[in-house]
Amino acid sequence: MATTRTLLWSEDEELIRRSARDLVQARMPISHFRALRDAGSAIGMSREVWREMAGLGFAGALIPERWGGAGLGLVACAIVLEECGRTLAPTATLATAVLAATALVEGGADATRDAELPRIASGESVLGFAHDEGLHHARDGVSTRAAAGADGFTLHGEKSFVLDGTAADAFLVSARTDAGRIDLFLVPRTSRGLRITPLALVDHRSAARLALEGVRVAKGAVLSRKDGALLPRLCDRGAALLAAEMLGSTEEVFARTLAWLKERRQFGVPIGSFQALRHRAAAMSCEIELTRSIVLAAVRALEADATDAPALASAAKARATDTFLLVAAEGIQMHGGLGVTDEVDIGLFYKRAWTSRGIFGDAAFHRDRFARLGGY
Amino acid sequence: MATTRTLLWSEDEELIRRSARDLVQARMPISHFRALRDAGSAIGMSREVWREMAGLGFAGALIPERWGGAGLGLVACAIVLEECGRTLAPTATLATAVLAATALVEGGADATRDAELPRIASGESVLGFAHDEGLHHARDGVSTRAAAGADGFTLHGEKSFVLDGTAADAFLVSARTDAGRIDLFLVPRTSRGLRITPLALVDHRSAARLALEGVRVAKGAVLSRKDGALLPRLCDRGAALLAAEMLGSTEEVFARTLAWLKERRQFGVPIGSFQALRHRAAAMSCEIELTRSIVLAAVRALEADATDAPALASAAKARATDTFLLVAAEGIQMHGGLGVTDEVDIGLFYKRAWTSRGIFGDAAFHRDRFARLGGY
Amino acid sequence: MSDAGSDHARLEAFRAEARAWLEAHCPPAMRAPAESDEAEFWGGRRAAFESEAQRAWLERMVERGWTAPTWPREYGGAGLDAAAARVLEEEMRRIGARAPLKSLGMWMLAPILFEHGTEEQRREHLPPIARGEIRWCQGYSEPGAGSDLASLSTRAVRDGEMFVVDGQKIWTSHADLADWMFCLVRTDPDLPKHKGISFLLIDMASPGVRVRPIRLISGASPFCETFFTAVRVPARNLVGQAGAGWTIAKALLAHERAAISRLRDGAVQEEEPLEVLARRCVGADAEGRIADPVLRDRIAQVNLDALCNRLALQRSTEAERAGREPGPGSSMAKLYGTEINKRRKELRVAIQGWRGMGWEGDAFTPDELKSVRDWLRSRASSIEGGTSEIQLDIIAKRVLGLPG
Amino acid sequence: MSDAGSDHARLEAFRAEARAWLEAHCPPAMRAPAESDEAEFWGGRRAAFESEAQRAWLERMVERGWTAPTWPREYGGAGLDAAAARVLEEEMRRIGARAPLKSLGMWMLAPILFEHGTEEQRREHLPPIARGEIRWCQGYSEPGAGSDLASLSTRAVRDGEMFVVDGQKIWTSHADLADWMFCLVRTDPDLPKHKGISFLLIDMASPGVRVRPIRLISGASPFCETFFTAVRVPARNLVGQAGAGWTIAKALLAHERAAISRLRDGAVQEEEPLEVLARRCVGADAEGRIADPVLRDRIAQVNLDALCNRLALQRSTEAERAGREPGPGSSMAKLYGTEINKRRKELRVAIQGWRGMGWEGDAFTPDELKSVRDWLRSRASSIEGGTSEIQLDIIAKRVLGLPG
Repeated sequence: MATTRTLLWSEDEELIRRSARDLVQARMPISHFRALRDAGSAIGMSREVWREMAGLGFAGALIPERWGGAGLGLVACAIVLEECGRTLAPTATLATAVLAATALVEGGADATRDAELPRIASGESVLGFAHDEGLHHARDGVSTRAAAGADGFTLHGEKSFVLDGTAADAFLVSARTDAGRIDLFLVPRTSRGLRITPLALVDHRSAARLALEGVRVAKGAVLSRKDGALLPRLCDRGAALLAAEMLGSTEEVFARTLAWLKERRQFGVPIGSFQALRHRAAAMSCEIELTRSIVLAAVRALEADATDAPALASAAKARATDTFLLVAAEGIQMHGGLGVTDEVDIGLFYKRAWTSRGIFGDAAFHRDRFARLGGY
Repeated sequence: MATTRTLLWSEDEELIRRSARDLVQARMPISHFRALRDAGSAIGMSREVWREMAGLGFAGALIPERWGGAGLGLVACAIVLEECGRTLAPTATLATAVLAATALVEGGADATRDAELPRIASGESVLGFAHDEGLHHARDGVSTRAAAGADGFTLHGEKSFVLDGTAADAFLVSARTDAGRIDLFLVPRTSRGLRITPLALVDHRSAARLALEGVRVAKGAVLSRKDGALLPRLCDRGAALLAAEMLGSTEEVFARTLAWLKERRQFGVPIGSFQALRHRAAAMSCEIELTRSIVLAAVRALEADATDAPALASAAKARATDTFLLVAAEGIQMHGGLGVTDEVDIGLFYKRAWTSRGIFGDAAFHRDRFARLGGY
Repeated sequence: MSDAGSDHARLEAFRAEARAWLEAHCPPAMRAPAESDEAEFWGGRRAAFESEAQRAWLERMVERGWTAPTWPREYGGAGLDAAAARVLEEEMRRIGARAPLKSLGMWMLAPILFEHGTEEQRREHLPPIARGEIRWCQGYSEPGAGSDLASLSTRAVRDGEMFVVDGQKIWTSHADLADWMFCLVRTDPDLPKHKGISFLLIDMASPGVRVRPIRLISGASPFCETFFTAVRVPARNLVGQAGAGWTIAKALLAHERAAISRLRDGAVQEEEPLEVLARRCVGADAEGRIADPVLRDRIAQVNLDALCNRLALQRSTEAERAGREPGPGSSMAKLYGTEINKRRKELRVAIQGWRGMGWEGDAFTPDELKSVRDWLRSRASSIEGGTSEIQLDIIAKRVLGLPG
Repeated sequence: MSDAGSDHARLEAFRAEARAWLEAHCPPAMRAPAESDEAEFWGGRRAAFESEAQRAWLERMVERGWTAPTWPREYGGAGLDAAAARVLEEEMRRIGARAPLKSLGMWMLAPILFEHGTEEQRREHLPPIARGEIRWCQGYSEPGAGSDLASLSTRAVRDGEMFVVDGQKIWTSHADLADWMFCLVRTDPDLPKHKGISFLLIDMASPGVRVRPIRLISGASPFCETFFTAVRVPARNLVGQAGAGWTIAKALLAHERAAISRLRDGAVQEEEPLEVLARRCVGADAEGRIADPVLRDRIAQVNLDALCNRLALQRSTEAERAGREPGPGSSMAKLYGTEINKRRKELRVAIQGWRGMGWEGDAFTPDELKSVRDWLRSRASSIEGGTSEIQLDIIAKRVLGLPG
C-alpha cells in the first residue's frame, strides 16, 4: 500500500492553508470557542463566520461551479479542518461542506441538487449528519426505516448521536428502505414528527439526538448511489477528515506543551531539559509525523477515488485517534497542576480528543476494518 | 479477590530460600547452564545436582513423609524455582517435583504411589510433562487417546512440546479416555512405540516431541481424580510455579541491569544518572513489585486449595510473562552493544523469557482465562 | 507467657466493653459507609451535620475519646495502646460503623505536633481536632513551585512576637471550608532553598487571607488558591525550629502518598465493575463473554493489574505492621495506584461510547455524568501529591540507589 | 523552455540508449533481487562470484562506469548528472536488474573523499571501489565508547611520515572480509574529546591488525572486533585535517541512519505477511478473519504502524528530492523503523508458538529457524547506528529545540 500520490503540499494547497489559517486565527481563536461554550450556545458555532468561510470557497469546496461551488476539493477541506483543529474552531466544514455536499453531489436528484447545493455553497444552509443509533459507531447498525409512499417517504427511528445536531437547518439521515438498503434522506429541522434533543457533551461540540416519528419527506429527499456505496463513502470521508481536524489539534497541543517545556522552570532549569520529558516529547513528535503522513495519504486517496482509500481512511482515523489521545494526555501531565485547571486550554483539547475518538469509529473499530480490508 | 493469606515470607520460608540459594549459587551458577549448553547436553540438566537437591528435600517437597518426601509444600517449590530462575539452573523441580508428584499423590493408585513416589523423592526418577499438542498451550486440546484394554491402556497420539522431555525417565502424558475425559498416564521412556525427538530451543531448555504409536501401559499407569480436575490443577500449578521461576530470572536481569547502570560511564557520568533510563528503571521496579505480590498470592492460594487459586494462577502467569519480557528487553537495550552479544548473560535471560512466555499459556491466554473465571 | 496471657485477657475484656458500647451507641444509620465523600463529616466551624444520627454518633464517640483513640486523654483521646486501638477498629468494622470524623488535622498535623510541637501547641490544637470543631487544610504547593516544592516563596518575616506572611498557596483542598492551615513558609531567604523553610500554623480568619476556588477540567473542585497579604501570625504558631520546615514536610509527604493511593483504591472498589458495564454497553456472547474480545482483553488487563496493585498494597501494609516504616515504597504505591486509576476511568468512559462523553443535562444519567467527571478528575491524580515523574525520581534514587 | 526541451530530448535519448544496452547486457539471472544479503556481490579481494552471470554483469557495468554512474570518468564512474542517473535507475528497475555491486566504500567513504579527500586519495581509492576490487569496512565504535562515540581512545601517534595506531574497534561489520577500513582515531589526546579525532584509512593487511568475529545472541554475526597493535599507517592516509575527524564522522552518521531505516524496511517486505502466518498457525473463522481476535488486533496495529512508517519515509524522500537535506528527520526514521521492526519480529515468533522458539535441528523448518534468528538479530537494530536513546536525544535537541 505504498502510494504514488505525493505526500507533500503543493503551492496551491499552501495558499489555501494560508487563507484558512488567517481566517481561523483572526475570527475563531480559541477564545471564540470558550466564549460560545461559556454562553452555553445552543448552536455551537457562528453562522456569520461560516458565511465568511463560504466567501473563501470553503463551504462549497466539494461543489462544482455550476452550483456556486469553488471545487477546491477534498484536500482543501482537510487543510481547513486541520486549521480549525488548532483552535477548536466550531464550523460546518465536516458535516456540511464535506458530508452533505458529497451526498448531494453524488446521490441527489437534479432538482434537489439545484435547490440545495447553492445554499450550502453560499453558507446559508448548515446540515447535521445523523447516522449512529447505538453507543458506538457502526456502519450497518441502522434500524431507522424509510417507507416509500406515493409522494415521498415516511421515516421512523432514532438517531443517538448527530454531528452538528444543534446547529443544523436540516439533517442527513441514514435509513433503511423497503428494499433493505441504506440510503440517506434530507430532513428539514422543522419537519413534523422530528424531535431534537441537544447533547451537552464534555467537549461542547455541537451534537444532538433525533427521534423521527413518522417524519414525511418528499421524493427528492432521498440521496443514493446506484452502487449503494454512498453511506460507506461518507463514513470514510468523515473518518479521514475528522482525522485531519484531530491532527491539527494534536499539533497545537504539542506546540503548546513544547513551549511550556522551554518556559517553565523547576529546580533552576527549564523542565524541558529533563531527559525523561525530552525523550517523551521526542517520541510524541515521531507519532505526530507518522500521523501527518497517513492523514494526507488517506485524503489524497479519497480524492483520487483510489481502491486503497477505505483502508487508508481507517488507518488515518485509528492513528490520529491514538496520537491525539497520547499527546493530549501528555500535554496535561507535562503542564502539571496547571494542566488540569480550566484556566489553560490543554484540557479543552484533551476533552476534544476523547469525543473525537469515538466519532466515525474508534481506533479498535478502524483496526478491525483495516484488517478486514486487508483480507484477514 | 483480596486475600487473607499473608504475602510476607515466614521465617521457615526464609530458611528454605537460604538453603536453595546456597545450593543453586554453589552448584548451578550461570556458568553451569552455559557449560551444559555449549556441550550440547542432550539431558539439559545434571542428575547429580538433582540428587543433591533431593537430599535437601526439594525433590520430595510435595510428597508426604511415608513415601520418603519432605512435605515442604508448594511455597517451598516456588522459592526453589525462583532461586533457580536467578541462574537459569536446569532442574527437575517443575515437571517432576511439582507436577509429577502432585499427579501421583492426588491421582495415583496406592501401588503406583508406593512404587513411584519414593524414587521421585530420592531424586532417582525424573519425569517429563507431556500435554501440549498444538503450537500453543490449550487446556482441552487433547486428541491423544488412551484405549482401555484388559490389562491396561494403549496410547495413540502426538505431543508437540514436552517439558524436560530430553531428561525424563518417564512421561506424564495427558490423554482422552474412552469416556471422553482427560486423564494422565505414566509412560516410561523405554516404552515400545514411543518416539522421542529432542527440540533444540533457543533458550536450551530441555524439551522434546513425543509420538505415541500404540504405546501400552499397565492399569496402574493411569492418574486421575474423581472430580476430573487433575489436569487443570496441574496446569494451574505449572503456570504459577513457572511464574515463580520467571520472577527469579526477572529479578536477576534487573539486578544486573541496575549494576550496569551504576557502573557504565558515558559522557563522563554513570549512565544510570540519565533521567530517561532512571525513570524506565523505576517503572520496571514497580512492575517487579506487582509481580512478586501476585506470584506469592497465587502460590499460597494453590497451596491452600482456595477457590480463587485458578484465577490467581492465571493472573500470576500473565503478569510474570509481561514483566519478564519487559525487563529482559530493557536489560538488553540498556546494556547497549554488549547486551546483544553472547558474551554477557542478559541475552540468555531474554531468550528464556520468550520460551517461558508460551509454556502453560501466554499472557493473552491467561487474561482470557482470568476473565472467564471472573464471569465475563 | 503470663504477661502475654494477661495482655490477652485485658484486650478481650476491652473488646467486650467496646462491643457492648458500640452496640448501644452507634446509631443504625451510621452502620453503613457514607454515600459520598461529601456525606462524611469533616468537622470545622462551618460544618453542618447531615443528620441527627451523624451528630449523635460524633458526640458520643468524642465523649469516650474514641475519635482519636490512641491520643492521651488530655488532648481529647482515649489513651489506648496500639493493640487496644486495633480491637476498637475491629469491633467498629464488625458492625459496619463508619468513622464519626474524617480529619486532615488528625491524620497529618497531629503526628507532627506530637513529634515537633510544643506542649502549648498540642493543648491548643489537638482537642478541637479530636472534637471535630476545627478543620485544617494543608498549604504546601505554590504556583511557581510545582514539583520543586522547596522553591516556595511565600515569606514569613519576623516582626517582634509576630510573623508577617505574604504570598500565595495553590491546591489547598477545601481552604474555603477550613478554619486553620498548616503550611510551609520561607523564613530565611538567604539560606539555601531547603534550609530557610519553616512550618507555620495560620488561622484562616486572620485579616489578609483570601481564598479563591479553582475550576478544573472536571468542573468545580475542592481546590483553592489562598492569598496572604501582610497576614499577622503569632510567633508561637511556629512548629519546630525556624528552618526545620522541610524536614517536617518530607515526613508528611510519605504519609500523604500512602493515603492517596489507599483512598483511590478504596474508592474505585464501589463502582460498577468494568465487565458488568461492558456487558451492558456492548453485549455478551452465549457464554457470557463480553461481545467485543479486544475490549474484553483490555478490561481483563486493567482488572488484573488492579488486583496486583491491591496485593502489593496488602504486602506493604503487612510489612509495615511487621515493623517497617512507610518508606519510599509509598512512591511505588502512589505511582501505580494513580496510573491504574487513570486507565480504569478511561476505560469506563470509553465503554459507554458517546454516553460516556456527557457533560451535563437530562440526556445523560447521573451515573454517566459521574463517570465522566471522575475520569476527568483522575487526570490530576498523577500530578497532585507529587507527580508521577517525581515518584519515579524518588524510586530511582531511594529504592534503586541510582545516581543523579 | 527550449533549454528544458533540449534537456528532455537529451534524457530521452539517454533513456533509449540505456534501455537498449541493458536489454542486451544484463544477464537474465541478474534480473531478479538477490535471495539474501549474502548472495549480493560486495566486492573485495576475498570476494567470489556466485555465478558467471554475476561476474559478467559486474564487468559489463564497470566497463560503462555504471557501478558509480555519477562519478567522474577518471575515478571509474560515468560522469552522468543526477537526472541521467535517475533515468538509468529507472531503466534498471524496469527490467528488475539488481545492483551489480553493493559497497560501503561507495556509499559512505566516497562522499567523504569527494568532499574532504586529496586528489591522490581519490585516484588511489575510488577506482578500485567502482570496480568492486576493494571492500571497505567502518571503524567507529569502541568498547569503552558506546553512545558516547567521541570518547574513543584508539590512538594514532605521528612518527615521521607514518602514524602508529594502537587500540581496538568493535562492531566493525565484515572486518574479516574487508581489505581496508576507514576509521576514527585520536591524534591529539590533549584536546577536548571532539577536537582530537582524525579520519584515517587503514590497510587491513598491515602487520598488527587482528580481527575477531563477535558471537551474538542470534548466533554468528558479520560483526567483528578489530585490534590494532603498533600498526604503521602512511600519513598520506589521513583524510582532511588532523582533528577534523568528528565533523566528517557526523556527516556520515546521518547517511548511515537513513540507510539503516530504509534497508530494514525494504528487507521486511519480502517476508510472509504476519496475517498469512497467523491464519496458518491459529486458524481463521468462516469470514477469513484470524481466529484469535486479540492477536488479530495486534497484527493490524503493527501492519498499520508499518504502513504509516513507509508513508513517512516516502514523505521525507519526497522532501529530500524537493531540495531539502537529510537532516535530523533521519533520526525519526531510524527510531521508528527499528522499533516497528522489533515489534514485527516479536509478533512473528509469538504467532508460531513453540515452533517460533527453535534454535537448530531438523525439528524446525528453515523458515522457522530464520524467523527466530531474525528476531534475535533485530534486538541490535535499536542499538547499532546510534541507540534509540541517542536518536531521541537528537530529535529533542535538533528537531524540537529542547534545552539540555
